[in-house]
Amino acid sequence: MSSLITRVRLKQIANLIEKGKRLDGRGLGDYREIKIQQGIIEKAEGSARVLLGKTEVLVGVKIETGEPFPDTPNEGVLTVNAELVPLASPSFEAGPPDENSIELARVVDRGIRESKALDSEKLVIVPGKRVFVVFVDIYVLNHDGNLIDASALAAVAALRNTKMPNYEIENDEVKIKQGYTQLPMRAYPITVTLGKINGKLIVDPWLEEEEAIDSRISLAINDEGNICAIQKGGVGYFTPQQILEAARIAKEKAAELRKKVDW
Amino acid sequence: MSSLITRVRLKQIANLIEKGKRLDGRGLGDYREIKIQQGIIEKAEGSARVLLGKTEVLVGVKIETGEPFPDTPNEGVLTVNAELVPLASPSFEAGPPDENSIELARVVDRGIRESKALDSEKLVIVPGKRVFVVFVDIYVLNHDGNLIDASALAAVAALRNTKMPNYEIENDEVKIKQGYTQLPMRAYPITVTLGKINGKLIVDPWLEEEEAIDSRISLAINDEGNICAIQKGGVGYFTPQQILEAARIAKEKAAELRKKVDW
Amino acid sequence: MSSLITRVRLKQIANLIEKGKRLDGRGLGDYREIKIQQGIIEKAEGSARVLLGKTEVLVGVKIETGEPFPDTPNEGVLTVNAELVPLASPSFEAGPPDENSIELARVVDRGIRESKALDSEKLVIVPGKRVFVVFVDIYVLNHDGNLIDASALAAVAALRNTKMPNYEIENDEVKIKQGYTQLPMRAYPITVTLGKINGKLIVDPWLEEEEAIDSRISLAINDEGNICAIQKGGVGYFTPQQILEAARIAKEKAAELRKKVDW
Amino acid sequence: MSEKPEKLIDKKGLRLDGRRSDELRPIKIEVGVLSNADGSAYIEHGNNKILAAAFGPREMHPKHLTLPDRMVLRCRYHMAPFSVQERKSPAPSRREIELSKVIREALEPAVFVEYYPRTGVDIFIEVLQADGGTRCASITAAALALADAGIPMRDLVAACAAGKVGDTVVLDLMDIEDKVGSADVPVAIMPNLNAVTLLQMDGILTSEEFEAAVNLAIEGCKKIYAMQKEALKARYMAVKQEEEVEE
Amino acid sequence: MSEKPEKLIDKKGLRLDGRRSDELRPIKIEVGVLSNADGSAYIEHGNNKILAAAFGPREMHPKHLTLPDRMVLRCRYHMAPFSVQERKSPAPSRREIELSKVIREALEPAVFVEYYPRTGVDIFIEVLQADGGTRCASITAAALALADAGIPMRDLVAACAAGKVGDTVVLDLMDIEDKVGSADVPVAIMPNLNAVTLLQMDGILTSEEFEAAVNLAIEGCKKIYAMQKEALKARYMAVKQEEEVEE
Amino acid sequence: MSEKPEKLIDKKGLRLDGRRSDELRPIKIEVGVLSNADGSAYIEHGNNKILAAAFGPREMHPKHLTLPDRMVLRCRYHMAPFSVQERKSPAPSRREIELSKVIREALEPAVFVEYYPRTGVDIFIEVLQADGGTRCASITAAALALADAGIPMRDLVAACAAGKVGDTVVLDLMDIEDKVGSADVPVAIMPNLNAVTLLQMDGILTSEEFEAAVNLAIEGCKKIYAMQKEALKARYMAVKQEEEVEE
Repeated sequence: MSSLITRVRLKQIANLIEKGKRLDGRGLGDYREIKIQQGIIEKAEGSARVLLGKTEVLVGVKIETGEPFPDTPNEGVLTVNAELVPLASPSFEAGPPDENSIELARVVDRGIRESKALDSEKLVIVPGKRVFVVFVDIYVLNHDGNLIDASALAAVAALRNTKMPNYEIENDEVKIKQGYTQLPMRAYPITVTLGKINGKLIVDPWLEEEEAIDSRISLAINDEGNICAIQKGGVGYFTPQQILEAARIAKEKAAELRKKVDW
Repeated sequence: MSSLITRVRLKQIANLIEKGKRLDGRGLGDYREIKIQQGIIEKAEGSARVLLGKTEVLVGVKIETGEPFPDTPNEGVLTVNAELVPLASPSFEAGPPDENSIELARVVDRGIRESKALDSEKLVIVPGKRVFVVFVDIYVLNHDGNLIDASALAAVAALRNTKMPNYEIENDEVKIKQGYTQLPMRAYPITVTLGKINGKLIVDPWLEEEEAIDSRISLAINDEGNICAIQKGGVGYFTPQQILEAARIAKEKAAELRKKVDW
Repeated sequence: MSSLITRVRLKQIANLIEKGKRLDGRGLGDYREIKIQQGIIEKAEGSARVLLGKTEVLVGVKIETGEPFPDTPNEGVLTVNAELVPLASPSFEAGPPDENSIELARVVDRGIRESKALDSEKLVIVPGKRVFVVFVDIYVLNHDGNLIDASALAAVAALRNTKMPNYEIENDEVKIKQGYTQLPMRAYPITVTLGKINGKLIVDPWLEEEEAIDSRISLAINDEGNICAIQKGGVGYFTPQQILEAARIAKEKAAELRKKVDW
Repeated sequence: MSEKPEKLIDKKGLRLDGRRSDELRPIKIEVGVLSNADGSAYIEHGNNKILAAAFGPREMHPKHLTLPDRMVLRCRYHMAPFSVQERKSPAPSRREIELSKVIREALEPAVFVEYYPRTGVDIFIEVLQADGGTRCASITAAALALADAGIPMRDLVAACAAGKVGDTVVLDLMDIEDKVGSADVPVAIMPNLNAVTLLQMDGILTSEEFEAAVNLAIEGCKKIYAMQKEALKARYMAVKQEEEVEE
Repeated sequence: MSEKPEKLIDKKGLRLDGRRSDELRPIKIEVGVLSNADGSAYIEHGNNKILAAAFGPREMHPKHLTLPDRMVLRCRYHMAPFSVQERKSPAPSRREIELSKVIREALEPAVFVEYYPRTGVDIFIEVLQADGGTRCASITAAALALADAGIPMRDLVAACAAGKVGDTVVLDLMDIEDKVGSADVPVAIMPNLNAVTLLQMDGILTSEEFEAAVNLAIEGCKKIYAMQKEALKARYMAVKQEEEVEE
Repeated sequence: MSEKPEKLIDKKGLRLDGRRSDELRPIKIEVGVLSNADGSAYIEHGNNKILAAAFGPREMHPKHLTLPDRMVLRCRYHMAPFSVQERKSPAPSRREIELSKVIREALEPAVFVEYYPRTGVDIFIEVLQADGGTRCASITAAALALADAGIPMRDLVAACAAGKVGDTVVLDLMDIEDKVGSADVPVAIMPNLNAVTLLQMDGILTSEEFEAAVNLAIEGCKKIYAMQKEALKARYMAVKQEEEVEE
């Protein structure tokens, strides 16, 4: 994969970072510019498009009714799926989800689920029989690095934007009525990903940096600044000190983003 | 794919057609010999075998009961599937349906569906709950060109030959009774395919001609001579004039075939 | 596959067998050492591990409730599946079941089914509606030859070890109660596999012998010494005399094993 | 869930969204919207929202599909799960597989495939929101993605449907007209070559109605063609400006 | 849906279709029925209707399956969706995968695989209508398809089942006898070599019954073998005639 | 089916199985248990029963995945259908695919991948019985399988989770604690290198709790590391003995 030219480039990226600098002028702890647009897919119950630098993710939320899981009869169902659509990168291939898209979906899912973002008991129509099923579909449209943070942000923004159909129960059957109510939410987790290069931690690695880092760590932070999900990735390692440092930075950055994003 | 020898052959085919002739002696507007046998698969509710020259297609119809689609609670279900079974041609491979077999099935399906050939309201057992499901399975046994026309003909012939089981409803359950009634049909569309070589239109291209043509157009014509489905195929184009000409020929040929076939 | 060195080895195996000897010192009619352990997977309703020489097979039985097949409304359901897990042999690949694992599962299934080992009418909860489904999962952990006999033995040993949950029916719903009863069994078939090399029959071929034999025959023998299932395999043949001889040996060996195994 | 309206065309001859019978829906096209693709375009055609991208000419995988005398064109038409009323499974449906084929066959006549033998070009189309006529809008966008990628072409391909609603032949059916109407005729053309590269039909039409529909669709395609050229020009100007800034 | 009959064998020892216990169903065989296959055969065995075709020896795909010292034989046994009472999904079932394997292993002993190293032969079997005993009829037809393709063979392979119905060992079980009967023993042989290449069994048989069934099945195979040779001869004559006409 | 217990930790600070908060479950490890694998290990960690095997370094299939400058590590984490309460389909679930990835990424930092370019090593993990913490026990076993296969390694990898049950940070959650507890933090380390190679977290923890959990998990890993070395030694002694007997 990594050709000779790329190796030179990777070296350059690493050298700069050792000096506390980055190729695109950012400081080690800086995010790229973030833009969020909500409600752009009118046919979906909720949607949001996030631009994180050139990384572009569209999330659509569809709501259907279905059966609850047998072990949680009094909760609605949340399903998160991610598609690395091939127009987003020459490295993405059409076909069933691979380990990267599955990991992406599951990491975003955990951030939402573990922070108890959805008030899933309010999604029950008939306990044990009929509940709302919330499909969160992550659609990566342009891959320029740090898909996890962009997708997590777009997913929460889309959920905030989601409307549930009104309904009434008539003769044991669910009838959809006119009008909508807001999807009941209790938390808005923000996920912060850090990469490690030569022992240095950088926030929000972009595509070329992702090839240079030996490992990454993603932390979902809830509204109170607590950690609600972590995923280490990549074929390198962190020292315990680096992990605690990453947790500290993530908490700080999440608070910062929380103020900045207007959703 | 196309070897040197084949190129000479393709050239020969094209040259002949420019002179209004074809390699097998047919005129540009002539079909190959057509034979139809009905009812040859006794275990199926309906069946027909069509020989179009050496092209051989067997269609079997099975009838089961099932649920209607939610958006058409008062209609039976029609399902058309095509298998390009590997014994029919060295170019067919075992495995799940590819784009060619899916296109074939969908073009035949559209001819039947859009002409409203099946009186699908008569296939309802309990409105919204239980209907007859009509499976039309196209089985290509020998591929010598123009699979669309042969398959469409075999499908309609098989449906004409199809018997529905009698039933009665007892305690909300469907009970199959002795005896059969004819599948209710209202129309008998006939599909005519034309190929284009060097600007000339030919009817019913056979295998070698199919390699020589740059595009084809298939038109399903109903009993009144109206068009009820069209599919252009191939990597070439038609002028608007050629399309109207093709429509004119298809109408004429469909009427001719309609008289000829004895189903 | 078969390298030059292997050919020498195969020759050696064949030569020895012609003299009535085997590479590992066994006589032509001898089984390798057999060890059976039952109940080692506590979470499964039944389980057994069989060591046949170095061949190791683990069978787990899970019991769930489900619908009966429409044509046997008064019988429980038996499902046998085999996984040739890739850690058992470099020749096994991860992925969906191939023809070898499907054949293995179906041969074991037939031995159980045709001997009527399960009293499947006692697995009915509500006739036509709800029955116990018995999943027998064969897990090959180390492949040193004769997977059929080891798997068949492990499957029957696991079924003998299986406990069904108690239940009661309350308002038309099945409620699982405290406690268990033994899975109802009526027969304990034993399968004996023979290989043929240069016209000689050998019992329980191990891995290297399996490469040397040109065909194998597996016979399931019930408690009365009758044959209840047969499968010939491999790209060679048997004379009718060899088949009857194999049947005679299988009957004898099954009786011998039946005394030896302590299940 | 959407209810069947009583009348698709009112007394004044206007349609549900106020269009005349020969009027296109509003169309917005942007070229060069994706940074990783060799070429790309985004189209809003009515409420359809569609992205198209082209990659290539490039080495093909798997290699045995390569052709010695020409480029191989591949195409995937795909709908986002949230693009339609009921969530669509992301696995390709039979409809998507058929449309991928006819769209490829609508574009290929425009491409000089013999210029780059032993290479492949992949066209990826993602329908983000669907509202009737997605195959036509996809072709319109994909042709621009190919041009944006610098693939040598005979002409652009512009696509638009005509159809029959009630007794009237109308241009550019939206979803509800497509579902309730009595015929739909999607058409793609290379305007400069007078060449129809896509033609399908559903429904029942007399020969006369069919002729009228084809002619109306072709007129629509020509209007879209003008917009395609505008969009390409805008892209060209933007790239030029960028380059001048960089210099 | 088919109801269980009271008795499969009447007082006179005749079966539901009037056959004696050692009688075959009517069999019709035709060789060389498909123009695109290298060899082909069609069999009607009772109500079974089966097509078999052979392609090869030819280059194999994927290439890494090629063997340096022999031909690779592949076999696909497949049932048409409409061949059985309940429509069968066209995706291969576990039963079809197992039968493809045992049929291949029944045919391979007859083929001189060492004559054409690095090549492959594909056998495709399509069951158009099934009525009990499809694996045997498939082998009978596939052996002829191989011969028709000119694949060098030690002998033909003929196949037929015997079984037990009530207390009687009978030849060539039809569907209802297979389902209600107490044992089924499908057998394939190369008659000239006294070689059994397929043997399976379902049901319960004593050693004596098993021996009787095997012997009865072998007798049946031999009768079918004679029909195979007739069919090959008819094909040979037809080809010869055709050639003479062409000259 | 398992009911939610009232209290996971009693007044004395003991857990349902009598463990203290910083106590591991009983662990049994055996190395070299499979004759066909290049390396293998079996672990019982509480009621988890897991087999791991390593094959390689060996030629890779398919070949195009080979890398010119390093070995490729592949890993499959798989659960037996009977390993959990409800029978699990043998097809890999999304959870199994994710775990295969994180386990591979937990092991790879320990392997000198540059020693054997153009080769592959496959790690196969089979969970025979699951009781919470299977990913950690899998890593512990798989690291030993790699070592047993003679793959050159920087260090072993030992893995263990900590978490929060009620208000207490505890070591090595079993199934019921994992399900009812409020957080789970699986960790893998290379003890000699002070390197964390796996870190995940579910649930909610303050920064302080997180730090405590990470530290506790690392202590657990170190204890497991000692057991790994014992097991390797036992294996080494057994092999040596075997060789002496053979001589």
